[in-house]
Amino acid sequence: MILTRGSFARAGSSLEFNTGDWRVKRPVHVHRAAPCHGVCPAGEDPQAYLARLAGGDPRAAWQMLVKANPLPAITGRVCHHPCEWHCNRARFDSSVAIHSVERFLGDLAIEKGWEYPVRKPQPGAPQVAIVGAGPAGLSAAYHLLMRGCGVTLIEAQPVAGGLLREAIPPYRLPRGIVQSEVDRLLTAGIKFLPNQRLGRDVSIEELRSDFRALFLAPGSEKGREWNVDGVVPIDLRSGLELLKEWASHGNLPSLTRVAIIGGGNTAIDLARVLRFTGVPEVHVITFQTMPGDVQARESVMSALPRQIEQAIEEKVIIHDRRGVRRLILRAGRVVGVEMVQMKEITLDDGRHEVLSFEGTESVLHVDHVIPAIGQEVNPTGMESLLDQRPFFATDSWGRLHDDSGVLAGGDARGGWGTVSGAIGDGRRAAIAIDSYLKGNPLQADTPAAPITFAELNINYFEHVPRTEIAALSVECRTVETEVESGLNSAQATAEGNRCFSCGECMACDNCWTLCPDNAVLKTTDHASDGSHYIFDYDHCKGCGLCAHECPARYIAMVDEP
Amino acid sequence: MREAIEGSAAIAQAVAFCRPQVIAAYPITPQTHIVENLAKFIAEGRLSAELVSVESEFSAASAVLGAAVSGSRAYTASSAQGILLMTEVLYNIAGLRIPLVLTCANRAVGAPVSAWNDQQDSMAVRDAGWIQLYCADNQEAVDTTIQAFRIAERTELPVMVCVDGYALTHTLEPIELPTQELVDSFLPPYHFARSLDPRNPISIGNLVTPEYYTEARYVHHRALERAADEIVAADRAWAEICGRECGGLLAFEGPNDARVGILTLGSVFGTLADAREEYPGIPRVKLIKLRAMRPFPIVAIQRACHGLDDLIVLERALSPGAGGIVGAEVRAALSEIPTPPRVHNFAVGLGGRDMPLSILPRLLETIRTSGPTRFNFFDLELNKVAEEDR
Amino acid sequence: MCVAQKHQERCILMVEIRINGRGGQGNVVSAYILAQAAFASGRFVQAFPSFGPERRGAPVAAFVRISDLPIRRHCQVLHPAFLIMQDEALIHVPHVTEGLRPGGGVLINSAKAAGEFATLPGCRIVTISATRLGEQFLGRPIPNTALLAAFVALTGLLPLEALDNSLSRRFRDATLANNQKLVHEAASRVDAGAWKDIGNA
Amino acid sequence: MPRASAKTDSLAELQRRQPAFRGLDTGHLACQGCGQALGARLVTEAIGPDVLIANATGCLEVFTTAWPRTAWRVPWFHSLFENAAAVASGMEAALKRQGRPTKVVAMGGDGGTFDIGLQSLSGMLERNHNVLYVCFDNEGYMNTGAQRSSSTPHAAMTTTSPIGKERMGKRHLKKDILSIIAAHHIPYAATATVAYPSDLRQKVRRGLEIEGAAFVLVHSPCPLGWGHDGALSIEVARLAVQTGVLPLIEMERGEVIAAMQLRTVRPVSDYLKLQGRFRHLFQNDPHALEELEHLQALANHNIEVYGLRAESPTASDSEGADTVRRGGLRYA
Repeated sequence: MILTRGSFARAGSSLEFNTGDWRVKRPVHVHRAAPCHGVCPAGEDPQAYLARLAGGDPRAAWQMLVKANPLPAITGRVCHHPCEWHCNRARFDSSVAIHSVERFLGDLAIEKGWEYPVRKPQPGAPQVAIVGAGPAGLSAAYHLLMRGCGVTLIEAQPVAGGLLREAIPPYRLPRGIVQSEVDRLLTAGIKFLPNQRLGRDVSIEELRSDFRALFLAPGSEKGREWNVDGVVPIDLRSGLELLKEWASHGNLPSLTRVAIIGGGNTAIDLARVLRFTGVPEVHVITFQTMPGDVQARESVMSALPRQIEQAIEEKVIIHDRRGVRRLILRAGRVVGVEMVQMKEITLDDGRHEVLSFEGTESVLHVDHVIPAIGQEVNPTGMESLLDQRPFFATDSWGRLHDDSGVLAGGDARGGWGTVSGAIGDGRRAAIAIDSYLKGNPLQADTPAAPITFAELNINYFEHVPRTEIAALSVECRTVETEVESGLNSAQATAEGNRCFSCGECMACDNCWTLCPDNAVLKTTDHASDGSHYIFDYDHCKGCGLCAHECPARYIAMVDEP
Repeated sequence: MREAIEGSAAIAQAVAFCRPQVIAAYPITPQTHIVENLAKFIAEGRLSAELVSVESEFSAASAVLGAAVSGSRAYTASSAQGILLMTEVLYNIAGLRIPLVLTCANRAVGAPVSAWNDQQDSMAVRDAGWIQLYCADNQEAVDTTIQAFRIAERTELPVMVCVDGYALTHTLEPIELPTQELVDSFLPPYHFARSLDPRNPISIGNLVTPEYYTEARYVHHRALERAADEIVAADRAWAEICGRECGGLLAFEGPNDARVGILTLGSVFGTLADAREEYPGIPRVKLIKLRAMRPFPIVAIQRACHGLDDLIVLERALSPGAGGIVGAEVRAALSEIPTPPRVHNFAVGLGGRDMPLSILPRLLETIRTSGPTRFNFFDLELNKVAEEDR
Repeated sequence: MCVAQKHQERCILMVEIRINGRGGQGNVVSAYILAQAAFASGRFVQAFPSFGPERRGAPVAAFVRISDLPIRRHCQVLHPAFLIMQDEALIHVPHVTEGLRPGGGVLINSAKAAGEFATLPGCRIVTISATRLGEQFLGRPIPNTALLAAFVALTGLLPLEALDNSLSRRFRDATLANNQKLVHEAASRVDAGAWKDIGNA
Repeated sequence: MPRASAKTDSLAELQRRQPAFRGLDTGHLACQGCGQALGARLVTEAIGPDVLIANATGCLEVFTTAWPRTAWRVPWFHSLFENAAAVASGMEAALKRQGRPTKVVAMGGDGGTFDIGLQSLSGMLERNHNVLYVCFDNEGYMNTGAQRSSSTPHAAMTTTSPIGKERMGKRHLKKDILSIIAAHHIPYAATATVAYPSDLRQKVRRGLEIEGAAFVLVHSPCPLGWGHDGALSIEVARLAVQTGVLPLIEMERGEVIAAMQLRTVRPVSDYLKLQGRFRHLFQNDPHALEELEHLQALANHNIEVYGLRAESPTASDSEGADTVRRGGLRYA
C-alpha cells in the first residue's frame, strides 16, 4: 500500500474493511404468525390482507384473504371474530376492526366480480364427491378446485348455502349476499347436483366407488332430543325447525308469550325473528352466562355479544344462569315453566357440569316452549359411518380413518358450530384429500408461536380510535333490512393502517434509518424473504439495534452460523 | 513489596506517595490510566488531593502552575498533542523557575495523527527549559517520578519524566513499590520559597527589559547545567534507602573493552539487553542508556564512549530537515575528545513501529558493511513510499 | 544459564501467549490475571493489550510472557506458543491465528468439539464451553475465568491455586468463591497436562 | 436514481442505489450500536454532498479515518482537538472569497465543543461565520476510554469521576452549552437526538438554510461509556427526552422559540436504570437515593423552564414525532 502525501484517504475506501467479523450474533428476517392468524378458525392471515389493503391494493388483499376463506362477505357478517379478541392492538388502544374489513373486501369482490384464484379442473383430474353444500362443503369444494381436483357437490336442498340460507336471518346475513357469493363460488368450476339426498337418491357406496375421495358435510339437521323429566308438550317444535320453516315459507305459528331454551346463535336469531314478526313477549332461558360479567369456570353464551345486545334493545328478555326445572302443562299444552338458577362450570379436567340450585325457583307464564339447544347429524344414508354417534368422529384433518379417503367436517363433526370453523374444516379436509390422492406427506399448517404484545416496539405507533360500525336504531329495524352498515373504502384502509403488522415487515424504514453502520440496504421491491431490506453481512457488526427497533419484531438476532 | 502491576498504575501509586495536593489533567491516550488511577485513590480516600478535571492541557499546565506558585505540590501528565498545546505554559513555568513534575507518556505528535509510542513530543519541547529524564522500564518510571519531586523542589526547576506510551504505561511487569514511610523519609514536605503569601506579597512574572533579559536566561541555563549534580545525588540518595538506582544522568551495561556502543533513550534499552542474550554470537556491545536529555550530560557521554570505534545512536524522533536530534547533540559532545568513535545515527520505532530483538544483529551488520551514517530511518520500508516522494 | 535447571524443574526460557477476544469483554483483564498468577507462582511475567483504540465488538488481542528469567524486552509477541480464543466466531476473522508456532496450542471457547475446527492448520485444538460455565457459576456469560483455568490445567505452567490467588486480588466474598469453584470445574473439563510439551521456546 | 432491486443487484450495486445520500458510509470502526455514528450519518443525509466538513479530534474522527480508509463520502478535514471552529471559519472565508456556494459544517464531540474547543467556537459564533456547527454529545471523553467532560451528567460514573467513599460520580453539573451559545445571539441553535431522526434532519436543514452561524447539538448515546447494550441506544436516547433530562429545543437569536412537548413524562429512573454509569445510584445507600432525587429535580426543572409538559397529544410531541408509516414515509 503506497502512503499518500499527508496520508489523505479516498472516499468510499472504508467499504473494503469488513467489520462483519465483529459479529457474535447476526440479524435475520423471521416471519412469525400474528395472533389473529393463529386463532382464525378458517385459517385466514388477517395481517397479510390488512397489509395489502393498507398498501392501497384491495384486490390483492381479497386474493390473500380467499387463499383460506372463499366466503368473506358472509363470514364478514356472521363470524364470532376471535381474531379481534387476540389482536395485539387491543392492549394499545383498541383492536383492529378485522371483521368489518373482511366484510368490506367480500362485498367489494362481489361488486367488482373479482375472479376466484381457481381454474377449471384439467381433464383426467381426480374426482371428489362432497355431500352438503353448506359452508364446509363449499369451502372443501373450493380448496379442492384450487388443488386441481374435479369436484361434484351433492345437496339435498334445491339450492346451495345450507344454514347460511336456512337459519341465519336476513337482518344479520342478507339473502342477496349469500346468493351472489355462493353462486360466484359455484360458477368457478364446481359441478353442483341439488335435490340429491343421501340415502334416498344416492348412496355412500355409489359415491365411494364413483369418486376417488368423499367429504361428508351434511350439517346437523336433526334436533336434539329435549324434554324436562320426560315431559314434552304435544306441539313441541325445535328452534332450528321453526327458523328454517320461516326462512323458506315465511310463516310461523301464532305465539304471544314464548320461552326459547338455549344460549347460542339459533336461540337469539329465533328470538329476534319472533320479535320482528310481532310476538309481544319473547324470553330466552340459558344456564350459560351473558358476556360481560363472567366469573371463573362459568361458560359464556356462544351467541355473538353484539347480537345479544341488539336482541335486548329489541326487548327480548334474557334469563341467563337459569334452567327449566318443570313444565306446567294444561291438556298437553304449555302454560308456564318453572325456572331455577343454574350454572354450567368447567371442571379441572375440562369436562362441563351443570349445577342447579334448590330454593331459587320461579315461574314464567308462557304459552310456548321452543328448545334451541343444538342439533345432531341426520344419520339417514350414513348409518354405517356414524355408528350411533351424534357426530362423526374424526382427527384434526377430518379423516374418519387415516387411510380411507372419507372425511367429514362442519357441524356434522360437532366441535366449532360456527361458519368460520366449518370453512376451516373444509380447507383442512381438502388439504388432507389432496395429500391422500397424491400420496405426499401431510404437514400441519398451524403457524409458529404468535408474536405477543410485549415483543412489539410500540413506541412507533400513534393512538388512533377504531372505526365503530353504525347500527340501525331499534325503531327502523325490520327482519329483512341489514341492521349493521359496512365500512367504506377510506375507513377500511384506515383500519388497515392501524394494523401493527405483527411478525411481518411493513417497510417502515426503521432498520434502514437507524443502522449506525449502513448495513441495512433498502430495496424498492420485495427482498427474497418478503421484506424490503437486505442485510450487508460484510459490514453488519451484530449490535442488535435494528431487531430492537423493528416495530413488528420481524428481525431476530441469531448466532453466527 | 514486589507486585505485577500495570506501568500507569505503578506511576500513579508513586505520585500518590509523593503527597501532591493538586492534580490537574486532561484525558489523552496513552496517559489516561495514570490520572484514572489517581482519581480512584482520591475517590476511595487513599489520597487527599484536589483533582481538577480541566478543559484542556493548556489549562492543565496553567492550573498546576497556579497551585505550585501558591504553595502546594502539584502534578500533571499528558502526551503528544497535549504536550504541544501546553508548550507556551511549559516555557513560562521553566523560566519562572517553578518546581513541578509532569509525566509525559510519550506518543507521536504527527501529523499524521498517531496514537502510538515514539518520543517526538518530549523532544519537541526540549528547549522549554525543563529537566527531562527518560525511563527505560516501569521500575525506573516509579523511582524517577519520586526523585523528580525532590530534584524539582531542590533546583526550583520543573522536571518532565518521559515514559514510553503503551510500551511501558500499558504494560504489566513486576515492580517494587516503595512504602509511604520510605517516600516520606526521602521527600520532605513541599516548600517553595517564592510561593505567594499575603504576609510577604511579591509579584511574579514581571516584564524584563533588554538590560536584564540575557542574565535571566543565563541563570536559567546555568541552573539546568548545575541540576545534573542534583539528578545524580537524588538517584544515589534513593539507592541508599531502597537499594535501586536508575543510573543518574546515564548508565551502561556490557564489557568495558567493547569496541561498539549503542546509545538509546527509553524502553528499547531492555529489548537490546535481551537481544544480547538471544544472539550470543554477535560482536561484544556496550549498551548506553541516556537518562537525562536535559541537562544534556556531555562529560558523562564522553566518558562512556571512551575507547569505542563505533557508536550507534538510536532515537525515537527526528528533526525534519536536519535529521537526528540526540545524534547531533552526541556528535557535538564527542567532537571535543581526541579520538571520537564513528557515530551512526538512526531513527527507529516511530509511531509505535515494533522493535523486535533482531534489531541488534541487523544494526551491527549495517555498521560493519557501511561507513558512518549521518542519519537514516533504520526500519523504513521504502516500498510504501510513492516514487515522487522518495 | 537457566535458574530453573538447578531445581530440575522444567526450564521455561520464555512462553508467549496471545488471548484473542473482542473489545469491551475483559480481554486485557484476563491477560493481567494470568500474568499475576504466574508472578505469584514465582516466575517473571509481562502482559499488555494490543495497542490502539479498543472498540466494543472489534477483534482485539492481549499478550502474556512467562519466563524463569527477568523479561526486559518491550516488543510485540510475534510467534506465540498458545492462543486463547474468547469466542468461536473469531475464527472467521482473517489471519486471527497468524504467527502461531507450528504445533502450538489453541484453546477455543466453544460448545462444539475440537474436531469441528479442523481448518486451523498444524496446531492442537482444545474447546471448552466457557461462556456456559460462566453463566452456570457466575450467572453471567463471562468466559474469561473458565478459559484461564482450562489453559493453566492444559499447560501445567503454574498451579491452579496461583490462579485463585490472582482472582482474590480482583474479587471478594461470593463472587470470589464462585470464580474459584468455576476454576476447578473448568480445569476438570480438559485433560490436564496435555500441552506440557508445547512451549519450550 | 434507478430502483434498487433485491433480486438482480449485487450488494455493491445495492449500496450505490440507496434512495438517500449517505455522507458517512459503512466500514467505520465505531462500537456496536454507536449513537454518534448514527447521528453523524443522519446529519450527512440532511446536508447532502455539497459541503466541506471540519472535524475536531474525537471518537467520530478516530473511528472513521484509520488510514488508508475513510468512511466519509464528502470532503472532510481533521486538524486538532480545539480548532474545528477556527478551521471552519477559515474554510468559510475562503469559499466566500471564491464565491463558491458550498456549505461549511464543523463537527465535534462534547469534549471538543464544550471544553477544549469552546474558545474557537465562541470566536466563530461572534464573527457569525456562515457555518453550521454540529456537536455530537456523548457526555464524556469516550475515545480515550470514558473520562469525565463538562458535559458528563451530574452523579455519572466515569473513569475520572469514579465511585468511592468520598464521591458518588461526577460532582459538578452538566454544562448548559445552549445558554452559552444563546449568549452569542446567533440566528439558529437547536438540540436534537438520534431517537427522533426526522426531527434531527429537519433541524440540520434549518441550520444550513439560515445565513450566518448555526449550532445543532445531537445527543448521541455511547454504549461503552454509558454502559448500556448497543441494541438499546435508541431506547436510551428516547428516554432521555421523555424524562425531561434532555429538552429538545430550538432557539433563534438566543431566544427559545420551540420545544418538543412530552406527551407522558417518564420518571428519570426509567432512563438511568438502563445505564451502567448510574448503576451505583440503585444500591440501597442514602447518598445514592439523594443523587437520584437530585437528578429527578434537575429533570423537573428542565420541564418547568422549557415548558415541556404537553397539554394535548400532537403529531410532533414525544410520542408522535417518531411514528412510522407503512412504506417508510417520514416528515423529514
